Parts: sequence; C-alpha cells; structure tokens
Amino acid sequence: MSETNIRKAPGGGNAASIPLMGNKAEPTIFEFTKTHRKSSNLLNQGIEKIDIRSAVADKYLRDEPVNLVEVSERDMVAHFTRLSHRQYSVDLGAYPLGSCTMKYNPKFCDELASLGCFKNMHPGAPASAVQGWLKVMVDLEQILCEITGMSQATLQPAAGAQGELTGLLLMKAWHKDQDHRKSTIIIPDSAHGTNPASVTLGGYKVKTVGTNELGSVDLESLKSILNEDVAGIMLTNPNTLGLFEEDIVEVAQLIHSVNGLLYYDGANLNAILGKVRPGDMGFDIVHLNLHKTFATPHGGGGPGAGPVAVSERLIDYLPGPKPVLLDDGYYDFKIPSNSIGRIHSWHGNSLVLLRALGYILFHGPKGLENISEMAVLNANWLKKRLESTIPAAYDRPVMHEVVLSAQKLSKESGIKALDIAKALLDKGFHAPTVYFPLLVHEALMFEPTETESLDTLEELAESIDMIVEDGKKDLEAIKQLPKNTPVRRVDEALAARKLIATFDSIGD
Amino acid sequence: MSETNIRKAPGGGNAASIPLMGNKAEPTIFEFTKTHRKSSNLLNQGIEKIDIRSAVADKYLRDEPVNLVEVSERDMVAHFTRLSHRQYSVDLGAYPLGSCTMKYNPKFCDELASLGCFKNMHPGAPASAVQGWLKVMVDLEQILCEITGMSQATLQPAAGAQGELTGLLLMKAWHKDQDHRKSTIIIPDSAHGTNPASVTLGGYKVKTVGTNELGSVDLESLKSILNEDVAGIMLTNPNTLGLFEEDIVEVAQLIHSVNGLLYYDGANLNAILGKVRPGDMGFDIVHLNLHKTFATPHGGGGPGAGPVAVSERLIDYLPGPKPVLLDDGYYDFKIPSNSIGRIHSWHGNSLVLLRALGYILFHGPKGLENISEMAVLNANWLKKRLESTIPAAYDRPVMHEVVLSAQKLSKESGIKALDIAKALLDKGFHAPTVYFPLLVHEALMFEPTETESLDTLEELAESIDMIVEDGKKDLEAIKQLPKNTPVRRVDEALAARKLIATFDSIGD
Amino acid sequence: MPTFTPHTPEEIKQMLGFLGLDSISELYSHIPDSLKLGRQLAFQGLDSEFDVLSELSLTGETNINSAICFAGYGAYDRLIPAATKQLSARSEFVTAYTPYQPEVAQGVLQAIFEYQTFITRLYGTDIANASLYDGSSALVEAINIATSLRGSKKVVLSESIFHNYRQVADTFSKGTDTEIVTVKESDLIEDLERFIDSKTAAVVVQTPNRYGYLVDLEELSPTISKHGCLFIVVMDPIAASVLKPPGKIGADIVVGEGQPIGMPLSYGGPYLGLFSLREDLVRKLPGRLVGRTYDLDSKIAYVTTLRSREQDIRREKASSNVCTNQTLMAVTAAIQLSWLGTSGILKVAQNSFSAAHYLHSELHKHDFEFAYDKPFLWEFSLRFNQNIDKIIDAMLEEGFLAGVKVTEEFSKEEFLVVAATEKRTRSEIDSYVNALVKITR
Amino acid sequence: MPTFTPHTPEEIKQMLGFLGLDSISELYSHIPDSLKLGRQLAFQGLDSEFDVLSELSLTGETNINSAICFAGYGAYDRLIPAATKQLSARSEFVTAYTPYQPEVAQGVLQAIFEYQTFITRLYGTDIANASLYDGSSALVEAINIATSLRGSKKVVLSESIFHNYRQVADTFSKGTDTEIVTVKESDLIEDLERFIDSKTAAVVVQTPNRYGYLVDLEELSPTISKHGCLFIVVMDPIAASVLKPPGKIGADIVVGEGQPIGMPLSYGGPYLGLFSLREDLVRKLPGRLVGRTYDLDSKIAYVTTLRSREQDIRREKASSNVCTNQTLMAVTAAIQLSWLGTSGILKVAQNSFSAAHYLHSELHKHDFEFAYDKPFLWEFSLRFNQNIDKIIDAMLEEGFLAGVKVTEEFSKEEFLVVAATEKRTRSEIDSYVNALVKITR
Ligand SMILES: Cc1ncc(COP(=O)(O)O)c(C=O)c1O
Ligand SMILES: Cc1ncc(COP(=O)(O)O)c(C=O)c1O
Repeated sequence: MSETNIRKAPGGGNAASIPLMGNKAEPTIFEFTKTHRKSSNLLNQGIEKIDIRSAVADKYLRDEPVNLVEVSERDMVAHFTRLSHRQYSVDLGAYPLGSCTMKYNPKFCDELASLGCFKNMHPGAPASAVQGWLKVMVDLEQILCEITGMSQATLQPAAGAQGELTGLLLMKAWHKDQDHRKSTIIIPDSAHGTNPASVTLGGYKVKTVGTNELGSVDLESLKSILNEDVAGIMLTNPNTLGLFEEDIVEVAQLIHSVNGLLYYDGANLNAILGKVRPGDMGFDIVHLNLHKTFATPHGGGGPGAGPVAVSERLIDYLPGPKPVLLDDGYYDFKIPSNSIGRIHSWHGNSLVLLRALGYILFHGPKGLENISEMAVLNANWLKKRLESTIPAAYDRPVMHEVVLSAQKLSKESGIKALDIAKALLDKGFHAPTVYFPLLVHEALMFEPTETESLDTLEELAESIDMIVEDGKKDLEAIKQLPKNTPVRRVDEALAARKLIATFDSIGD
Repeated sequence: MSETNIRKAPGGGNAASIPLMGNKAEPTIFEFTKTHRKSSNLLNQGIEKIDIRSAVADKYLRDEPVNLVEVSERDMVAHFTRLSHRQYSVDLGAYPLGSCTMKYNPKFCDELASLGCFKNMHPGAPASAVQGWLKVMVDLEQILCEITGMSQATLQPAAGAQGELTGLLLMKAWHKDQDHRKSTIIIPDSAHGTNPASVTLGGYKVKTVGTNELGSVDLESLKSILNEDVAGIMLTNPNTLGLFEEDIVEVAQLIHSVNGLLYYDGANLNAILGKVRPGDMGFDIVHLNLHKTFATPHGGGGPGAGPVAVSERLIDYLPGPKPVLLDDGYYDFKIPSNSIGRIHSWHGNSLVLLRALGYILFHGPKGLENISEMAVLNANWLKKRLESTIPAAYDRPVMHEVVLSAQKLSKESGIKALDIAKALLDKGFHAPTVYFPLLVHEALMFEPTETESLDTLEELAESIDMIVEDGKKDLEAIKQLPKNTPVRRVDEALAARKLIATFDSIGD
Repeated sequence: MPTFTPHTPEEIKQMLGFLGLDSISELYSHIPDSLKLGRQLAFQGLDSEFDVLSELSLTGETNINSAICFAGYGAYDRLIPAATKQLSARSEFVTAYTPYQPEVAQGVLQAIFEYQTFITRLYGTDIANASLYDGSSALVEAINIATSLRGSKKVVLSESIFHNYRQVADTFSKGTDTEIVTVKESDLIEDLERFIDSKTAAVVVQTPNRYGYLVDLEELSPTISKHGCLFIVVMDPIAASVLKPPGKIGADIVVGEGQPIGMPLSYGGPYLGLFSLREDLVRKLPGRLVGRTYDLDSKIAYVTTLRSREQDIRREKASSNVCTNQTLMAVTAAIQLSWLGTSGILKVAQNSFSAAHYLHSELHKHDFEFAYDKPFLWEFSLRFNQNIDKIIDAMLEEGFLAGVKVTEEFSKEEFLVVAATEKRTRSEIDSYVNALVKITR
Repeated sequence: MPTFTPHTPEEIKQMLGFLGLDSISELYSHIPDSLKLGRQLAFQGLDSEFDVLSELSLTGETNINSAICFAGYGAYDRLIPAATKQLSARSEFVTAYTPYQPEVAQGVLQAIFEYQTFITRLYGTDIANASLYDGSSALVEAINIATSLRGSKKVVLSESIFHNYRQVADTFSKGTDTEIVTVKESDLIEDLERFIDSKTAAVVVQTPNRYGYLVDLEELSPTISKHGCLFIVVMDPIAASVLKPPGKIGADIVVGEGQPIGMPLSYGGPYLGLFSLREDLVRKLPGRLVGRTYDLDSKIAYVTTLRSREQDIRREKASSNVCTNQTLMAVTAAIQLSWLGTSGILKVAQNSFSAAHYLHSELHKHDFEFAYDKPFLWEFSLRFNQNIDKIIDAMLEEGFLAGVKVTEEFSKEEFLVVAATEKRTRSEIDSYVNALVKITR
C-alpha cells in the first residue's frame, strides 16, 4: 500500500494545498500540525487567572497537556471545506436511497434552527423560562398525533431505533400492568435490522413471520405462530418492500385477539400522509422518523428524532417529564402516572423537533397530502420505466419506494446490484439501497421521494439503462467503476482485518 | 462543437442530476425550466389583491409576463451548489495571485456582516436612527487615517478604481482652487491598468515614467518629464514589482516642487502596516483596497471598498455627505465646504466597511504589524526558494510579493508563464498573476500573503519545480494541462469572435 | 494579539536563516529609517473574535433597527428566502477572486452568464455586463458611453431621477467635462425637442421616477432617436417585471439598482449596479462580460470576454476604469431570480402593488395629501404642511421609518416618499397610518 | 399551499398516463376505503416560509433567552467561533445520509475518523465510535456492554452521576433486566468492596461529578479491576483536557456528553454521546466505527468498518440497536477541537476555572454556603435555607439563569449547582452575585 498521497514537506508537517478537483487524498487534520501554531482566541473576561494547578491537587491532573492538534484557522477551514467537496449530499443531486427518504431539506428550516431565541436556551431552565419551547413541543405532539391517528406522544427519542425501544418498553409496562405474561414479538422477514435488535434490547424474543408471494405479511404464517405469548407485532405499512399491507385490519384483529399490541415503524410514513393513519389501521404505538418524513437533514448519519405516539390506553406510560399545556394557558412539565421513565438526557433533539414543526406548518394539511401523492407517483413511474431493464421484485403498484431485483440480470450477465450502485455514483447519482430487504435477491431499493422531478427520474432511468447496456458489453469495465469519485472501490475487508480507527494507530 | 453535455430528457427540460465529481458540464438554470413549476412562496400580508392592470394603464405594462425561469427550489439549490463545486476559492487552497492579496477571510467577519442591527438598516434613515452605523464609519475613518498617516477620509468609493478616480477629482478640485493649470498625471510603466484609465476619466493626460534597472521609478526619467503642467503622480509603494521605492522622498520633493500632488495606490498596503505610512512618505491622497489588505472577501470579483484618505489641505474637498462625530457625542452627516460631491448612491459598501473594521480591531496595532511582517517574510522566502527554477525579475529584497520572469526558461525550454500557471491549477493551487506588470517578460507575480504556512509555500515551490522538470521532458504534455479541473484550457478567441453573452443568444 | 498568521517562532527562525537574516526587522532594512513609523499605531485593538462581535454588536444596537421600513427610494425592504441567503454565502463564491483562470472559475462565470441573461430579459436589452458598483455608477457609465460615442458633451437628465444618482453623475462629470442639464420631467414630456441640440449626447429618464409614479417612455423615445441621441433609462428591476421593457421601446441603455433582487438593505451597500444595452454598443460596455465558449475537449465553458475593452488591457484608452465590481451581488441576484422565477417576480410586484395601494387608500381616507395624482406601483409621495424631518423623527419614535424626504429641484418643495413592499402586512400598514394621523394632527 | 414538489399539472398527467391511471387517487385505490382518512388533516398550515419564520419567532420570543447562563449540569454555555458554525453548516455535511457508499462519502468518513482520534486522545482510550445520541445513551450502551460481557446483571452507579443519566439508565434497564444499584459516592470511595459481588458487571463513576467536584478515579480502579468488573467513567470532554485521562488509569469505557465541544445549548439537543473504550472491547462497540483502508488505486480511503456488529447485519443478535446517530455533531466536534487545538482547549479549561473560582470567592465573601468543600473545576453547589425553585425564578427576573437544582438521592437535600465558563465576564459574575445577595437577603 502506497503512502504517496501524504507528501511530507521539509517543514515537517504536511502541505495545506491539495488539488481542488484533482484526485489526491486529503491529509488528516493531524498532518497539518506544527508545534506552537494556533487558531483559537477567547473572550477577554476581565478575570485574573487562577492557575488550575494552584487549586487542584496533582493527583487529579494530567502530567502532560492533551495533544489535540496545532493548526491555523486558515488551514483548518480549508481542510474541512475540501472534505466537504469529497462528500455527496442531497444538495448536490438525487439520493434515491430506499427506506431513507432523502428528500430536499428546506433551507428555511436551517434558519429556524438558528434563531437565538430557540438555540440559546439551556435545557435545565425552569418551565417559566421556556414557554416558547414547550409550546413548540406541545404543538408538534398534537399535530403528529393528528397525522398518525394517535392520542399522545413523547418527543424524547433521538432517532427511530430509540423510538422502537421506547415503544417496546411501553408495551412491556402495559402488559405488566395487565398481568399479561408475554415474551415474544413478531417481526416480518422483510423488517429493518433495528426492529429485531430493539426487540432484544426490550427484553423480548423475536418470532419471524413470512412474506407471501404478494410481498405482504403471510396471514397463514402469522396465524401459525400466534399465541398468548405474543406481546405484539412490529410492522411498517407500507412495508419495506414499498407495498401496502392490505390485510392490516385482519392482522390487527389477530394480534389484538391475543392481547398483543401493534407497533408501527414510521420509516415509511412519507407514503400516506393525510391518506391513511396508523391509528385507524389498528396500531397502538407509532414511531416517526422526523429526519425522513419531515425532511430534517440527516447530517451524514444523524441527528434524527424519533417521537413515539400511542393510543389512549398507553398514554399514562409515556416517558416523562413531558411538556403539557395547562388549562390556564401555561406550559409545564408533567410525569405521566405510570411513566416508563426518561429516554433522553433532556427533552429530545429539540432543534430537530423545531425544524419538523416548521416543515409541517409550511405544508399544511394539503401540502402534506401532496408530498405523499407525488412520492408515490414518482416511485410507480420509476418502477414502470425500469420494468424492462430491472423488474420489481413484486409486480404490484408500489407506494413511495420500489424494490427491484437484479437477480435475473445478474444470472444472465454477471451484473450485480452492487455494480449498478457503484456505476450510478459515477454518473452523479447516489446509489439506491442495495441488498435490503434481505428476502429479495440482488435487491435495489429506490425511493425517489417527491422532490425529484420527472427530468431527474428520466435521467436516472437512462443512466441505469446505459449501465446495464455497457455492462453487458464489457462486464470487467463495470466492475471497475466508479472512476470519477474522490476514491474508487474501497477495500472494506482490509479495514476490518487490520483495524485503523484513529490516526494514532496508523502504522501500529 | 458538440452539444453533448446538455442531454435532453424526454420531459422536455434537462435533467437535474449531474455528476458531483464527474466532468460533465452543468446545464444553465434555464435548462431546468418547466412551465408551471415553481419555487417561490411569499408572506401572507392579509391584504386584498388590487390587480395592477386595474389601476395602471396598459400602455405602461408588458404585454406578456417576463420569462425568467420556472424551477423547483430543490433543483435550483442543487444547481448553484454544484456550480460552487466548480469554483476555486481561498477556502479551498492557496491563491497566490499577485497584487490581489488573497489572504484568508476570517469567518467572524461574515457573522459581523450578518448582524441584523447593521444589515437591516435602510440607507435613507436619518442620522438619529443610525448612530451605530455612523460610529462604525467614523471609527474606521480614524483608524485608516492613522494607518496611512493622513487627516481625513471618505468611505464612499466602492472599490480601488473608484477611489482612484475620486482621488483625481480631488486633485482637480484642489488645483482649480489654487488656480493651477495642469493637465498631466505621471504614472510609472509598471502601474496597474486602472491607474491610466482613471487618469483619463479624471480628465487628465497620462505621462509615463520609466523604471530603472533596480525596478524603481527612474528619477532621471521623472525629471525629464516633470514640468508645471504636471498635476501629480500615481504610485504604489511597494510598487507592482513588489519593491519598495526607496527614493520616494525625492520623488515627493520633485512632484511637490511643481505644485503636483502624490497619489498612493493602496493595493500594496499589506506590506507596510504599522511600518511606514504613505503620509509620512509625502503622499497627499491614498486609496485603500479593503478587500485586499483588510481581508474582506472578494466575492469572485467584488464587492470591494476603496476609501480615500487625504492630507490636511484636501479635507474640505472630500465627498459628502460624510459621517462625523459632533462635540456632544452625536454622530451626524456633514458636507465638506468644497466637496467634490457624492461618489456612491448612498454611503459606500457599508457591510464591507464593517467587516474591515472588525478585522482591524481583531488584530490591533501589533497584529497589523505581524500581518505585514509575515507577508514580507513569505514573499522573500518564496523568491529565494524558486531562485534556481524561475528567478525574480529584479534581484532585490522584495516586500509582500515577488515578480518572477520565465523569460530565460521560456527561451531555453519553451515553457511559458501561462503553462506554469495552468499546470499549477492542476496541482490544486490557484495560479499567480501572469503577464503583469507589463514591463516584465513572461511575468509570474506571486503574492503568497501572510496566512499561508511554510508547508504550503514549500508544496507550492515543489509543484513549480516539478512542473518545470516535467515540461523540460515533455513540452507538449504540459501545454495540455490542466486536466483535473472542471474544464480544460478554454477557447477565449472563440468567445470574443462569436459572442454568446446570454442564454438567449445561443445558436443565434 | 490574535492573528491569522500560521508562523511558529521556530519557522520564523528557519525562514530567516534561509534568507541569511537575523531578525524580521531586517526585512525592512532597505527602507530609509527616516520614513519608518518608529512607534506602534495608535488605536485600541481587541482580544478575540468574541470581543469584536460583542463590542460591535453593542455599537450596532444603537441603530434603531426595529423600525418598520416604509422607506424605498431605490432601496427596498423585500423578502429574501433562506435559499438565497445560504447559497450566496457559500464560501466558494464568497472567497474567490475575479475569474482570471476560467478553468477553475466556472462556478462564478456560469452564474454571471445566467445573471446577464436574467437582466436582459428584465430590461428587454441584448447584453448586460457582470455588474457595476450601484445604480448611480451604472448611470455614470451609461452617460460616459453616450458622450464618447456621440463625441459630444451634453446630457439631459430628468429632474425626477433619484437625486443621489444625479449628484453622482455631477461629481464624475467634472472629470469627463460633461455638461449635465437637469430638466423638469413635465417639460421633457411636453416639449422634449426644446432640450435637444446637436451637442446632446443622451437623454436620461427614470420610471417609476423618484416620486414613485410612472413615466411613459414611448412618448419620449421617437424624438430621442430622431435626433440620434442615446436614450438612457433608469428602472427598478422588480418594476421591470411588469412594465414595458425599455429595451424594446427605444431605450439604448437601461440601468438600475439591483438591491431589490436579493440583497438586504445593508445601509446602502454592497448593492448591485445593473447595466445593459443594445448589442451594437457592446464594444463600449463597461466592466466585465462573460461569454460562452468551449474548452480543449469541446466541452461548454464560460470565460470573461471582449477583454480588450478593459482597463487592464486598454489602459488610458479604456472608456471605463472599473475593475473590482459587485460580482457576489450579481451571483446573489441570479440565485434570487431563479428562486422567484416567472411567477414569483410577478407576485412580488403584485403584492407590493396591493400593499402600497392599500396604504394609499387608507391615507386617502384620512385626507392626507398626495403630491401627484399619477399611476404608481409601490411608492408615492406625500405633501405635508409640516416639517418633514420632524415627521420622520416622530414616526421613528412610533416604530416606523416613515419614508425618504425629497426636495423638488426647482420649486424646492419637500415631499415624503413612501414605499410598501410584499413584506409589509396589513396590520403594519394600519399602525403606520394610525401613527401618522396621531403625529400630524 | 406551498410545497417543494416539482411536478407541474402537465407532468402529473403525463406520468399518470404512462401508468395507465386517470387520477392521483387511483394510486391509493388498493388501500381499503374503510381505512382512508376521508377528510383533511385537522391543523392549520401557514402560507410561506416567511409566515413560518415569523410565527415561530413570536413563539420563540416567549422563551426568556436574554438570561445570562450560570447553569451547567452537562450542558454548558461555551464560546463557538464563526469557523465552527460555518463549516459545520456546509450543506454537504448537513444533507448527506449515513455513508453507505464510501466512494462518495469520504468527507464525512474522514471527519469522523478525525473525531474518533480526538476523543481517544481526550479520554486516554483506544477506540471511539462515531457518536451516540447523548451522554445518557452513551452510559446506557456502556452498561449494556458490561452486562453482556460479564454475563451478569448488576451494575453499581455512584449517586453523584447526573440524575438524568441515572434515570435513563433505569428506563432502559427494564428492557435488559439489569439491576441498577445506586450508592453514595462517599460510601464507594470508603469501602468499594462492600458493593461488589460476583454478579456485579460494572461500577460507574462520574468526575467532575454532578455536584461539580472531582473524584479520585485512581482510588477506585484497582479494586474494580481486581474483581474483574468493568470500570465505566462519565467525564466532560473539556474537563478531560486537564484531568488524568480515565483510559490511562483503569477505566475500561469512558463516556460523556459532547455538547461542550462545539454545540449550542439548543434546549438539550441535538447533542453528542461520546463513547470510547479499550481496544480489546471493540467487537462490543455500539454504533458506527470508521476505519482507514485503501481503494482500488491504493489511495487512502475511509469506510465504516466492523459492520458485522451492527443491527442491520446481526439483527436480533446485535447488542445495540443504534442506527441513526449524531454524526453531524461529531463532525462539528472535530471542527471545534481542530480550532481549539492543544493550547485552546487548555485555555477554555483554564478560563472557565478562573471564572468559576472567582465566582466562588465572591460568593464566599458574601457568606453563601457551599455544599461541598472539595476541589472543583468550573461548577460547584450552593446550599440555601430557602426554596431553590423560588430563587431560580427570582434570579430569572434579574436576568440570570441561576443554575440547576439537584436533590441528593438519600438525604433529599436540595442544592443549586452553578457553573461559569470561559464565556462569563467579570461584570456578569459581579452582577450575578449582587442579584443573588439581593434576592436571598
Ligand atoms: C424501516 C426502518 N426502520 C427503522 C429505522 C431506524 O431509524 P433510525 O435510523 O432513525 O434509528 C430505519 C432507518 O433507516 C428504517 O428504514
Ligand atoms: C495595483 C492595483 N491598483 C488598483 C487596483 C484596482 O482596485 P479595485 O480592483 O479595487 O478597483 C488593483 C486591483 O487589482 C491593483 O492591484
């Protein structure tokens, strides 16, 4: 492995100027360091220095100062700006990553989240000091309940997965109070990986229900595993195949018949805003991924927000403290009577909640419906447009996303789902989700979202056609793609085999 | 010429998603248009619509609405974000563009310029409403006068060239009041092109003074053209060769002896902050380029700010209205008694002035000196480091910039200044200024500025060494560079021969 | 002493050693000692960016920035969406220099190409440059083209163009020796011939004019062109979205202030000088111009073109000295106009129109007196028999910037010019009217 | 109805036609009618981004955001330079998803690699993950590792860790069936052995603790390791710049809240769960981990690694369910720590120390009573014989957020925990003391 991308300058450190549009690697920030160089400057407080060592015993203190980095602001700004040029994002192009709802993130929500009157509030301030924040939270809770058809919600969970676990703890607490003895949760084989992991952390065991030939929960399979030990079921609807579970009412009846509860994984809510509500389908607990449906930016992996809404019978179990509106118009905190406790250090990812509220108010009821309609229209159009190149795994009308299977293509030509994904990167598109859901072979899961235009969809489809065509002519060439990206195919096996997870372990 | 970079999508418009790091052209915004698509939304004012056509006669009004563009916010944001990825900038790397002082632009000045209490003020507000703004302007004027050794200044000029013309009008007004009849201004042959152009627009004729073998104003040449018709001289010091005019005192005496005035082009002030002052050298009028010396960002061509400071005898001629501090601590506007009049629609590029004040206050007197010292150190280091590859045009200690001459190299190897410039782009550096000043053959004018580190300078020097080495081996190859940039060498002749200056004239 | 220089003490030593020097001061040893300042500059610095921000925020808060703005006069309080703010703040645009190396400046160059297209569409002209400093500098350059093209030195200006633009034109006319003749607008309309003689290079008119009302350009253009003078029009760019495009009805050069298309009020700058003209005048175009061409690989590319006009090439023969312009503002305008789009700019115009006409009718109900009874868009003039400065001050106390005072050049009569934009709400307008009633009765 | 969908009516028709449909509602025709909402959602939308901003600004201004902050308790009011704000707001970082395709995600991946390095340097550990939700979720994951690794279910927590962290641990312990035992810190120090038995998986201690004072980790670690328990330490990252690095003195897992390194107070989120541990525990690491490797061209590249631990691969066998984390905050922390650098973070610590000790001595002068007489950094606890909620409310009226009220678990005694950072000036501290005197006397 060559180290030529880090060129040592005689000065000792490494040079700051790396090609803008070239293809050299960017050194790490640690390679810009030079002893005594600095960037920071701090407020003049007008306070005399009281040396830490003079007041704190040595036994507590470091022998040597922590070694972070010594760089100039100029080099540091350039470094991170160049890093940003090595990163794809929604703002650069289409991001049809299925299950992730990478739609356009409105800029005004950034402005909202930077308002000092929200941003500068300490989370430990008493309710009297944060009436505005509490109103935001109460309003958002109410609207989310209206959207999902539920009674109350907690806004504490920081992401979908934390919402799932919260939901399972709610189930557990409820069952306990009902003296139900239950130990299993049913999950479809198409489910997202967080679902089974959450079940385990919730102290339950997973039972898997199969998918029928239409891509829906197999009712016979469900019935065969259903018994009094079942605490509940976790479903998405539309499911992770992008298909609406048409038998949902029957599923709900079956689960409820054994005193089970229905948990709704809200990752796919973007398909049904204002159309159908989880509560009306029979669900008891719903999490929402505000960073999907309500366009709060995903930040390269997070932050998110995963509020959990529940039906009437579960409201006393919700986490607390919980913002509430009192009769006199004052906002305060309340701990629900049988609360499962606190989920987040404070009140949740507050600024994310604020963004989501802004997004929802901007759209209004009609706007939300429009979002879902156009998301579904786009997915169906793309499915049909690609039919002859890569057919859908299930040939049914889809909702907001579509799972294609390159299995046949792969058998015939050697072109794998992964190859198509990587080749798309070269054409300026982000790849779809690949190899998920697990039950579809050579899965390519496209979620175009409602903010992509027909032109973009057509360009995407043409690109895929072209990739497949080219791949059929020269399979080896396509395996070499991408070529126009900051780095080419990455040796993931090496990364795991010879772990280098910090700069300090390079060369160990 | 191929049009393949604009691919028509069947929808009619052009596709939104263009490779991030690929090398396709980005379509124009007009190619994203689709009838009835839209992006804007406006405040609900609660006012009933009064149709324009109902109240304004047709003769005033357009027959058809103006056709701008019809795009979604999502596509428009992506378009301009992608355009930004096709643009070099200080924040991406070193920008040693001589005469332009492309140093790091501190981020806190952006924050300053976005403070609502400054940004939202209407320029027609009465003095009582803008005491803060007037204080900023008066404070800045005073500090600029202290830095330049002058008495008072106008902050109205929007850039250096407008400052030059302002200065010439000041000269003219003063000479007129003194009953001097004068029609020429002396300018060195090394001067920047705006100097002679300003002279012409100021109603004077240009006389050129030569440069001696040391790179300074040739005193004999100066004496030979000096006479009572000379209204003044325009100089930079350090001059555009990066050299200090050591005979400046004698030059001043000579010019003053014929009742001429000395004009200081402040483009090179970055070399001498706190060290020497134009006023102390004998200059009567000084413009400053705040976008150079004081790091206000240049915005891809502007805005700038070009305050003009003058010595005592010229203060009554300054443009007005001029912000002043009254004895009672109130700030007001005053029109100087013999004012040449107004230069700017309002008060100048106010937010640029504010940024410059912030920058100056941050550094303080010692910080400003440090800036110049390090700028000069960097330039001298680079000069010596490159000595054997491309020697300086004048072998003397330089100030903040150095002019190299590739004449010998070019004769011996065919490598031109332009080739080096273009090859540097490929290595991630911006090019130096080339072919300026005009009197140096194959000029490469490097101004590293004080914010570049030794590491960066060394990398720059190594890159140049390598370019020259490679060029000597394969001249044709170097003529083909750059290759890693968004576009390659551009056909400038075609652009001028077949002018296409708007989207609507494509294909005319 | 905070600083942005990266030099460590060790590096400074090393670099000096490389140069054979012992100290930094030796770098300045060739400068005569007598010239050296020999002391520190005399002003007080601060200690950090936080100190600067807090100190200057305190200063800034002495501006009355809470006043609701009914002032216009070429600078309008308009809505700016977050997308425009965020995109125009991208550091690639902000921290670039003039695009001297087109290979790495396609971002700015293409944005300017798009900007040029937008401006010609608004003004009905053929070519627009990459920007000038502001509205008044655009006017000055237009006048300079006219005098140099026509070889004559007289320019007729309508009194109803912004007086500050006229003042700037006056200032620069002293350098070019241009005779600027100010004529009452009504006289121009009535008998334009009277003011045009063989020495007249151009006639300059503004619509909507500085009193806010509209001027019929078509009444003037035939006479102007008959005499071979240049017809220069000053027009607000938002107004241009609804008014007849001047370039299509006889104007040779159309200029304006670009602030209303994406720039905050900014206490007057940085703004954006809009400049556009007929194709056959292009060789006289001041400032930069971006053209479309191809690169080595036949790929579309943009570049500054017709550079032979420019001062850095033509030097004393150049007809303009503009170098640094207002590129970032032009990029901002391109972004803002893209966001507004065809329907949005009309809506801005329509909403401003409705707001101003609502305000007008409310004022009318309260018997305020209007200076002119003529069609207007979103700005009009009020006449008072009280001191207007005092009214403005009293309205400030009530929380309003009431408008801009103007003085008619010939009669010396004073008016309050009032504007309402798409940003003013009904309740703001109602309170404004109430306050004005309270103060003046 | 504003919207971000780009579809024109014509396109919708065209697309429906392509699908053989007549109307949008047919897209939903396979959904049983009985399930359909059949009415519009019942809430009031607004008309534009400007309406949203103005409406929510009004709401926000009912927060008392002018109060000067002396509250800490894991969330500190610290200086954030413009560079950190601007870089972390770059839309490439903000609008990216999880780096599933490393070829186009090197920006985020490398920034996280740098972040991981910083965190291990601060905590003296070997490996840090790419972030967890917040300080308390990091603690929960640490506990889960301990119990799963040790196969035992009891965890001993010092009473002096933040009570909200303890509450979160309690909540999630119900799912994992963990027994959480809270012990007085002084008892732990005096006789740690007493609380450790064969079922004890871990001991959790925080320093500086929730009352602000320092705990000597080295007194505890030998005993803990002797029993083979995991030693979990909660530590503020700025404190970690001056305190002995826990990873070097026996801690197996070190966690903390990353808010103080670049995030605004944000009413509690999004914050940043810091999580790091000894190399040999890496297979248990929750969340994502970035590793360095090479691409096809042998060029350095970064990628998320050891993915086989993760929930999307291991599903019900995963020991953590974290998917979306707080990446943008980790990137922000990397930027902030780069800006602060070696000298800057020490200065932040030193300046905060000076401010808090100055405040402490001024309060001392006025005979306020301190809950503990122990060494502290920038936070300490006051004891009052008055109702602390009332003091906090009264101080709000005076313009201060006085601190955070805490209740000692066993004695039920209440304290006011007060913090001063590098952002508090002498005059703010003086006024705070004066106000507190005024209110309590
Ligand atoms: C179907 C589904 N469920 C759950 C999750 C987990 O949500 P989060 O990433 O917000 O924790 C995701 C996220 O990708 C998902 O797609
Ligand atoms: C020496 C010199 N003089 C004058 C100018 C003109 O200044 P501005 O571009 O601010 O108009 C420049 C700008 O490049 C310059 O370098």
